[in-house]
Parts: sequence; C-alpha cells; structure tokens
Amino acid sequence: MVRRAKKLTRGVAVIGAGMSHFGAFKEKDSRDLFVEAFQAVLGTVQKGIDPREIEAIYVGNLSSDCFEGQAHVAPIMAEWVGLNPRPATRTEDACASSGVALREGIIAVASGLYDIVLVGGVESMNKLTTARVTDILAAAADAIYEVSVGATFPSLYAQIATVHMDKYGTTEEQLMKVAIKNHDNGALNPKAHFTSSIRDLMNSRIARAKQKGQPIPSWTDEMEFLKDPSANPIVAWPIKLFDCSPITDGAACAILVAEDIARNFTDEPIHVIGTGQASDAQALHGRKDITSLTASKLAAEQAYEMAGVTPKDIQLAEVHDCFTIAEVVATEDLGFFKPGEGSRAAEEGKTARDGEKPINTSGGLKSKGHPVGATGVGQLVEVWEQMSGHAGQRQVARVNLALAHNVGASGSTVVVHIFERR
Amino acid sequence: MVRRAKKLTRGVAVIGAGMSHFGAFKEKDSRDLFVEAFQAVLGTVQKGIDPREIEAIYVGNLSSDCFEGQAHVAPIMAEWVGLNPRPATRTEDACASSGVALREGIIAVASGLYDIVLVGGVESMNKLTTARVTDILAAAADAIYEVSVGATFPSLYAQIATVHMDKYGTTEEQLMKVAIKNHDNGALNPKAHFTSSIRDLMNSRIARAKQKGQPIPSWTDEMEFLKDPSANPIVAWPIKLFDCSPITDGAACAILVAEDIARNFTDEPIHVIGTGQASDAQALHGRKDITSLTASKLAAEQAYEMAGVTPKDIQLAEVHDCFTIAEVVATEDLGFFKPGEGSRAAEEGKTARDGEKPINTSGGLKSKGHPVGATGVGQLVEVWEQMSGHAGQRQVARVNLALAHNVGASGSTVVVHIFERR
Amino acid sequence: MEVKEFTAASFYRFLDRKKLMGSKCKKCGALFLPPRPFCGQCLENEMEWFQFSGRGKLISYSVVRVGTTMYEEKGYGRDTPYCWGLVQLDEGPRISALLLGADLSRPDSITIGQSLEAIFPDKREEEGERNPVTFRLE
Amino acid sequence: MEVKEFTAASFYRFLDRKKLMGSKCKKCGALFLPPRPFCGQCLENEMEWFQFSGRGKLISYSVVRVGTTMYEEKGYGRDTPYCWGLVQLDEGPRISALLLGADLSRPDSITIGQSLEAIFPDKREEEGERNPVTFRLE
Ligand SMILES: [Zn+2]
Ligand SMILES: [Zn+2]
Repeated sequence: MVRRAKKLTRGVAVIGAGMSHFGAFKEKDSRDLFVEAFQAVLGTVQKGIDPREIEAIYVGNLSSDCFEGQAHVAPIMAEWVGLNPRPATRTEDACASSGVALREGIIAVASGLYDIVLVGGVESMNKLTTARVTDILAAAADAIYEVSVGATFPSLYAQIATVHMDKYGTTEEQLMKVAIKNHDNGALNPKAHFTSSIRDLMNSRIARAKQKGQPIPSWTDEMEFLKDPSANPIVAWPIKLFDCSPITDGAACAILVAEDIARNFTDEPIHVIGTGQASDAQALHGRKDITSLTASKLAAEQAYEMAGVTPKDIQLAEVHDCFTIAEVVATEDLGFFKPGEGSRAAEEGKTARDGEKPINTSGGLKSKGHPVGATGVGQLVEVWEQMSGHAGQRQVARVNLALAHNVGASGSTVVVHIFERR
Repeated sequence: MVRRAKKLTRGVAVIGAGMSHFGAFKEKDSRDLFVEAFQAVLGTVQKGIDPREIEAIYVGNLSSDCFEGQAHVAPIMAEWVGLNPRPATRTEDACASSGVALREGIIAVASGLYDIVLVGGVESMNKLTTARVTDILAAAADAIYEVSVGATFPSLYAQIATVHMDKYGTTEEQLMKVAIKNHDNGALNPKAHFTSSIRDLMNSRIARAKQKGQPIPSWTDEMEFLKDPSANPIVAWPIKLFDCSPITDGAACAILVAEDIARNFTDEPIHVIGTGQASDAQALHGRKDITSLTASKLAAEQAYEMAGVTPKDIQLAEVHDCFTIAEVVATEDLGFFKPGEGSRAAEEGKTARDGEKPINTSGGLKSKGHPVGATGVGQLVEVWEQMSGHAGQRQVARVNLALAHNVGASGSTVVVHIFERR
Repeated sequence: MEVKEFTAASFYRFLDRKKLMGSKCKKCGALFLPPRPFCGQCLENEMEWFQFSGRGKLISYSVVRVGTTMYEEKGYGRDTPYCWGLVQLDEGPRISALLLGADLSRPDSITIGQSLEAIFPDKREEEGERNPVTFRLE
Repeated sequence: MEVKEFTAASFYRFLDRKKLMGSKCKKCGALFLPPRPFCGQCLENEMEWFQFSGRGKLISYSVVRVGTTMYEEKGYGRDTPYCWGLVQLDEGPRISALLLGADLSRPDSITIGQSLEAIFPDKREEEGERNPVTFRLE
C-alpha cells in the first residue's frame, strides 16, 4: 500500500491556552486544579468565548486512579467546569497524556464532528509519599520486565545517559548546564513550580547556614553547588537530584477551533500546522539504540512533513526535559543539533532564551514542573504565551513558528506539534 | 451559537471484529489477551489484511495501572502485535473505555489522518482478590463523595434499582428474567465467560449435591434457584449475585477503514452511521433523576440523528448490562420501550433472541463477561458477527441495523454507536 | 484552619466542625453540595459558602453486604451490612450519605421519601481519614 | 508446570528452573526475549521456545539510590544502592537485568561493553513474587 502524506481534512487553530499554578498543593484535588486552568484559558481568548460553545473535552491524565483513588476523571473535569453533558474523554500515554489529548482534540475538530474543543491535562501527585509516586511512575515503564529488576524513572533515563556519555562524551557538567538554564527561565515564570534560579537557591542556603550559625558552604557558583553531593545527591547514577523534574500538581487547558471560525474569537489564532505521534518498545531493552528516542524522530518527521517546515525554521521549542539528559537527546532527535552535539549546544548557551534555538523558555519540566498528565498542554501554554507576546520577562523576540515535544515514559510514546502564527 | 447537525467529513466502515476468550485467566497479562483478540480480528477480514497497513491503534482500558501495576498500556499492545511504531493511544472512560476507543478511531479516520485504524480494549482483573477489584472499580465513581460513604458498583446500581422499583413497580423477579435471558444467550457463545444457562447451573448444583450425598435443593426452576438466598446471595440490596456481571479478563479488537476503501478488504463492510457520546455528573447525587441515565438518552439522540434512524428501526442491540437493572434502564433510555416498561418487556420475552427487539444476544456483560476496558469493542464483536451472519447458534434473522450502547461507571459517560449493513 | 477554597479539604473540615457546607453562586444563586468553585449553571466563579440545614428526604438507598476494603476494615461485611443512599436536602441539592437508624435485616422497611437528618459523629477515624457524610432516618 | 504459552508466567517459571527462555519465530527465525506469542517481524504466530546462553555484554547501567518500594523493602536504599542495566545477549536480543558484582561506590568503574553472565539465585522471594532477571559482571 502506498504511504499517503498525512493531511487533516480541516485546519485547526488554538484560540487560547492557560494553566493553573504548578507546584505542590496537597489540599487540592485534580478537579480544583482543572477549574483553575479552565478559568485561566477563558481569560486568554482575546474576544472572549461563552464556555457553553465548547462541544467536547479531552483530558490527559496519567494515573489519578493511583494518585488519588479517582478513575474516570474526564466527566468530573467536565462537570466541575460546567461542561456536562459534553463528551469528555481521558487520554493516557504516560507523561505524554495531554500531548495526546491535544492531538485527539485536533483530530476531532478536523473530523468535522466538533468546531470547538477544550483540551487539557491534570495531575495531582503530592498527596502521596515520594516512594509511592516513584512506584506509580515506574508503572509507566514495563512493569513485568523493567520494574521487576528495579527500574525507576530516573534510572531509566540514567541508562540513556550512560550510553550517551560513553558514545559522545557527554559530561555530567554539561547536563548541569541544562538544569541551570531551565531554572533561569523558570525563575521568570510566575506559575512555575520553582521560581528560583539555582544560584538563588544556592545563595539562600548559604544565607540560611549563616543565620543558623552552621558551617558556611564554600560554593562560589552554581556549578560548585551542583557538584557537591550534599547539595545535589545522586538519585540514580549518573542522574542527580537537580537532573530530575519535580513531583508537581497542576493542570493546563487550551481551546481548539476550526480554522474558519478562529477569528470570531481572536485576531491572532495560532495555527496547528503539524502533528505527529509514534510509539516504540515500552522497555528500553526492546530498542536497538538508546542514545536517541526513535519515536521522537518519527513523530517529528510526521509533524515536519505535515507542516512543510524543517528543524531550522523552528524559532522556539518546548521539549520534554523530565531529566536533563532528556532535553539533550530531544534537541538532537528533533533535528536542532546533530546526534551527540546536544550537550555541547546546551553548554554553549545555544538553547538559552537568547541563544540561536531557545528551548524550554517556560522553565521546562525541570523548573516549571511536571504534573505528568498536564505537561503536554502545559507546553502549549508556553508556546501560546510566547507566540502571542504575553510571556513577560521570558519573552523571546517575535515567534512565528514553534514546536512542542511531549514524551511518554522512556520514549514509548512521543507526540510532536508545530504551531504557526500568521 | 446555532447548533450544527453533527456530521463526519468521511464515512467509516468496520471490516472485521474479533475477541479473545472472556473469562478468568490469572496466568495471562493484558498483552497476551490483546494478542489473542488481534489474531481473532485478522481472521475476520474477508479478503485478508496485511497488518502492516494499520496506521494507528486506540486501546480502551480502565485501570491496568491498578489491576496489574502497568500504566501506559497502549504502546505495549502495539508492540506485542507487531504494530510499533504506529501511534498508540489509550482512552479511558471507566467501563466505556473501549466504546470511546471505537469513537476515537472513527473520528480519526474521518479526520483524514488515517485510512486504517485498529481499535480495541483490554482488561485483566483476576490477578487480584474480589475485594481489591471492588475498590478499583469503585474509584470510577466519585472517590471523594461517593466512595467515602461506602459506594461500590453494585450499590450504585442498587440506588437506581430502588428508585425504578419505587416509581415504576419494577420487581426483583423481573430483573431475574434479564439474567436468565442473558445466560441463555451466553450459553451459545463459545467465547463467553459463562457458557451455562442458569438452569444448567442449577442442575449441576443439584447433581453435585446428590453426588456428595448432601441435602438436595428443592429448586424446580431457575426462578426458585434465583430466589434462594443461599444460591443467589445479596450483594447490595436489592442487587444479588446473579444481577451482577462477573469479574472478567479479556480483550477485543476491530478494524476501521475509510468507507471508500472498505471493499478492498471485504464485500460486506459494516458502516458506522451514527456515533454519540455524552457525560453526566459523576456522582448519582449530582443528577436530577436516576431512573434513567441522561447521558444514554443524549448519546442515543446524537447517534440516531446522525444515522437518520429511529429506535424502532434498530433490529438488534448490545446494551450495557453491568447489572440487570442497567439493561432495563438502557432499553428505556434508548427508546426501545417507554420509561418504566423495560422490566415488563424483559419479563414478556420481548428482548429475547426471538423477541421483537433482541438485546444482548452475545450474553451481554452478565454472561459473556465484563472485562471493563474491553467491553465496548466486545459489543461491536457481537454486532459484527450477527450482521455478517457468523453468530452461529445465536444468529438472529438478517440484521441490517444494529446499535451498541456502552456505559462508563454509573452513567457519567455513555457512548452509542449505530451500524448498518447495506 | 483554612476553609477559604471551595475544595473537598474544606468540606470535610467543616464536616468535622459539624457543619454541612456547600457553595452558593453569588450571581445566580445556584447551590452546590458538595461545594464547587465554579458555577455549573451560569459558568461564573463568584461563590460564597452556604450552610445546609441538614434536613432532607430519602431518594434511594442500598444495603451493602460486600463493601469496599475501607468499609470491610471498619467492621462491615456480609453479616454486618451498612446502608448508604441519596438524600435530597430541603434546600434542593442531593448528597450521598451513610444512613443510620434503619433495620438492615429488612431493607424493604426503609421508605423512599422518608425524612432524614444529618448527624455528625465525633471524629474517630484514623488520622488523615475523613468522616463520611452521615444521616439518620427519623 | 504449564509453560506452553509464551507469557510472563512461563518466562518466570523457566527462570526459577534456571533457564533464560525466549521465543523464536518458526517462520523468520526472529528471536524474542522476553518471549512473545506473535512475531513482531513477520507478524506471524508460530513460535517455539528458545533457550538463551545467558552470556552477553553490558549496554548501559545505573546505580540506584532511590528505589521503588519493592526494592526499598528488599533492603536497598540511599546507602545500600543496587545496579540494573541492559544486557545484550550473545544471540542478539537485549534484556533488563539486576546487575551483581560491581563496585557500586564507584559507578564509573563499570565499563560499557563488559561481559556478563546470567545467574539464577535460589528462589527466596515471597510467595507470588518473581525473581528478577539477574546477571553478574565478569
Ligand atoms: Zn451561577
Ligand atoms: Zn517471524
């Protein structure tokens, strides 16, 4: 059978995107976080929208059944934002759950069934202990053959790191630079989980030590801080605490409409010009090479082809940095840098806000936070804010073409979207 | 905003549907069950299909993360049937998870993104104790406000039953007739969980008592058997054991294609002519009336309108009989019988295989089994077999128009599909 | 004690203080029990707390002999059933509640439409557990 | 002992009998470890069991100081780390394995490409638990 070029039968545009605060909110349930994101998205629609016009809702969520004892979250979210009896569907592909919700929303509008769709994601993780969260996240790997030998998410990405280091000479220091850069961005994001740069964190610890009359740490810069195992302990060698994204609660929402009605809602819709999704073996051992995520390459290829653009054209990208090594690999898989050169690019500042290819201006999962089911649509929120010029202190010069890259688990699902401002 | 008539931009047809055996298979994992269903579906495509032509996969699943410690099941299913790196997405709307997977597959083909899609569902529940399964299923209700007061699924449907009895005079005996009818059907379904009629079950217990020299029960017919609390104990009054569907492991698959290529695969495609989905308050207390599921009515209305048919036209229906009362309510909500007359219709045999409106010829969830995530596509398997004349001893006279009705939880999600043989 | 947010955490804190609290939309007057931060009727988010009288009538019920693990651990089971059901408050909204005061050996002695009143057992659950909403048949 | 089906249950039973068993496609010869019932290469379902030698080389690894609850309960933790990694069998397929025999205080003493051999500790897990695939660095 001849492979057809993938094409949507109708154009789809984003008319607004907003998120709850990301952080640790033990007193809130998923539904509360989702309401906060819903109210935020309503506020971003330039000409306003009557929420009753929304025809369906897609909600990404990894595991409220394990985190909160609450399965079947989609209709609850619909109800809590006043959207019953609209169809409400949960999508789950681990940490790509809401990237997939976004994709399903796009497909649904393209199908002609709906003109206006709410897509979102939510996760509430902080009611449990870190140990239980570690277990629940590990279930997104291969429970039978990976979790059994002791796999945790940091240690899965550590496998990728050890091979990347062995093959390309990537260093622990280079990975630290990724964390520093993302915290610098997150410090400018008022809704981020961590709103401090690593230098600020370091300085506040020094100040606290002084205040308490404790021995004053000798760190003179962030790199010394990150190299000190007392400040940055090993989680799963070579992954350290500051290589990991935090355990975050949060929700994010976006509203998609058929392109032909977008200007009823805003003079500056963001057009979805590319979408791609691919799978891979769930277990790392089922893949030929782990210095790269094959599913990232394939999903990106689909999205670039549909959009008719190349990696060079992308002016800003939110990529899935659940661990610092993941950002490095993503920037290679997406074609921004050659294989093995992502770590050096980060070290040289190429991925900084003022670099040639700004990556994770939001702070990324590392600093903005990683409420797993909300992460994919959360990336779109940053793309939306940057493209519509509302990113405040994080604002990059005019962005007309941006990409979002959302990974499920260790790469067995990847979703890539490309957005255009016209 | 003017309400537009919902219409898909491209027609979609089913070219095959198949399922694993339904039952209790503690030695098998979800992936094993899914492979069995996949092999079954390949065997139902009249002119054959190269599985490599399948472009994407949607998998309904309620909670493998709780049942098996395995989240992110979609890419595993894709991998285990050799379909990596195709996009693989899990949908979850409780027991309507694969009804929703079917709907997402339809939408995806209609969108133009894919021409050939695999939809399926899977659940493996029997590795846990009944108590744990009860807990996990209860999580599909409102965990904060229903589970807290002791809600279990039987007791949720018991609420509906007590009100239906109070308002319409529905009796426990009428509900028993539903169970007897569905077991009679399931006894003719070689892949059903229970392949015995209730009379056969009764007789085998009498035979066993004789054999063991125990007191011989005095039951003379199924109704006496079902009225005996030692044979049919109360689970959540007025719901008894034989009002409940079993805890089942199983998987089901179907292949959807764009209508214009359907005849490459079969001379007798089944056309999807209507799809509807609606939500409702998750908690029963959030609804005005519980003698009916509003979401069933709304989803059916959408599907009938899209299909341009009326309830009278439907020749066969698979409806969501997780409990006997659910079947009664469904046959009313779908417009087959007037409100309050569903129980009498069942009693009078109108829903039997040879009745005016055959309901659950497969045996239904009650007897065929209810592997929750697989149930929706499992219903399509029966529709497929009946419409293509392969239902064996269960075969109803030529079926040209059939309906499948899949409920999530106590009715906070409902999906309805209408199929036509032309 | 933080009860500003219209969350489950606030609802259950009020319950411990023997108050059955929902939310009321300042715009359209719609009542929500349990409380919600966002009005499902007019889709606005200006809510205030509203205390329910705790008086209502029975809408539906079930006598449960196979309960959840949590309820089995509380001592309920096949021979020691519990009853829960839906209660319509005098003010309109409905809520799910554990129902006390019925003869559970004769479930059909319970009458739909019967009057009920909220009761507030003294906190005796494990730390971190929440007391269920509880009503007594009159 | 039922080992006919190409399932995880069969795989772990074989492992208890000190055999590292995968499946082999009778049509195209593709090897699968862990075993699969359906060939991912030629999409056929004629499989037979295939015993792996248990010899291989190290592809990647990690020394874990914050483990899952299951591993913490086995006594591993921040000061008593464990190591797992990917092993490429001599026959081609890769598998995830718990790795013994390394100096975990010096993770960089472990060398990618190192030879490994499967070991089969005597069953000492709780009833119902499965022994993990385990390899020893040589
Ligand atoms: Zn209002
Ligand atoms: Zn083969």
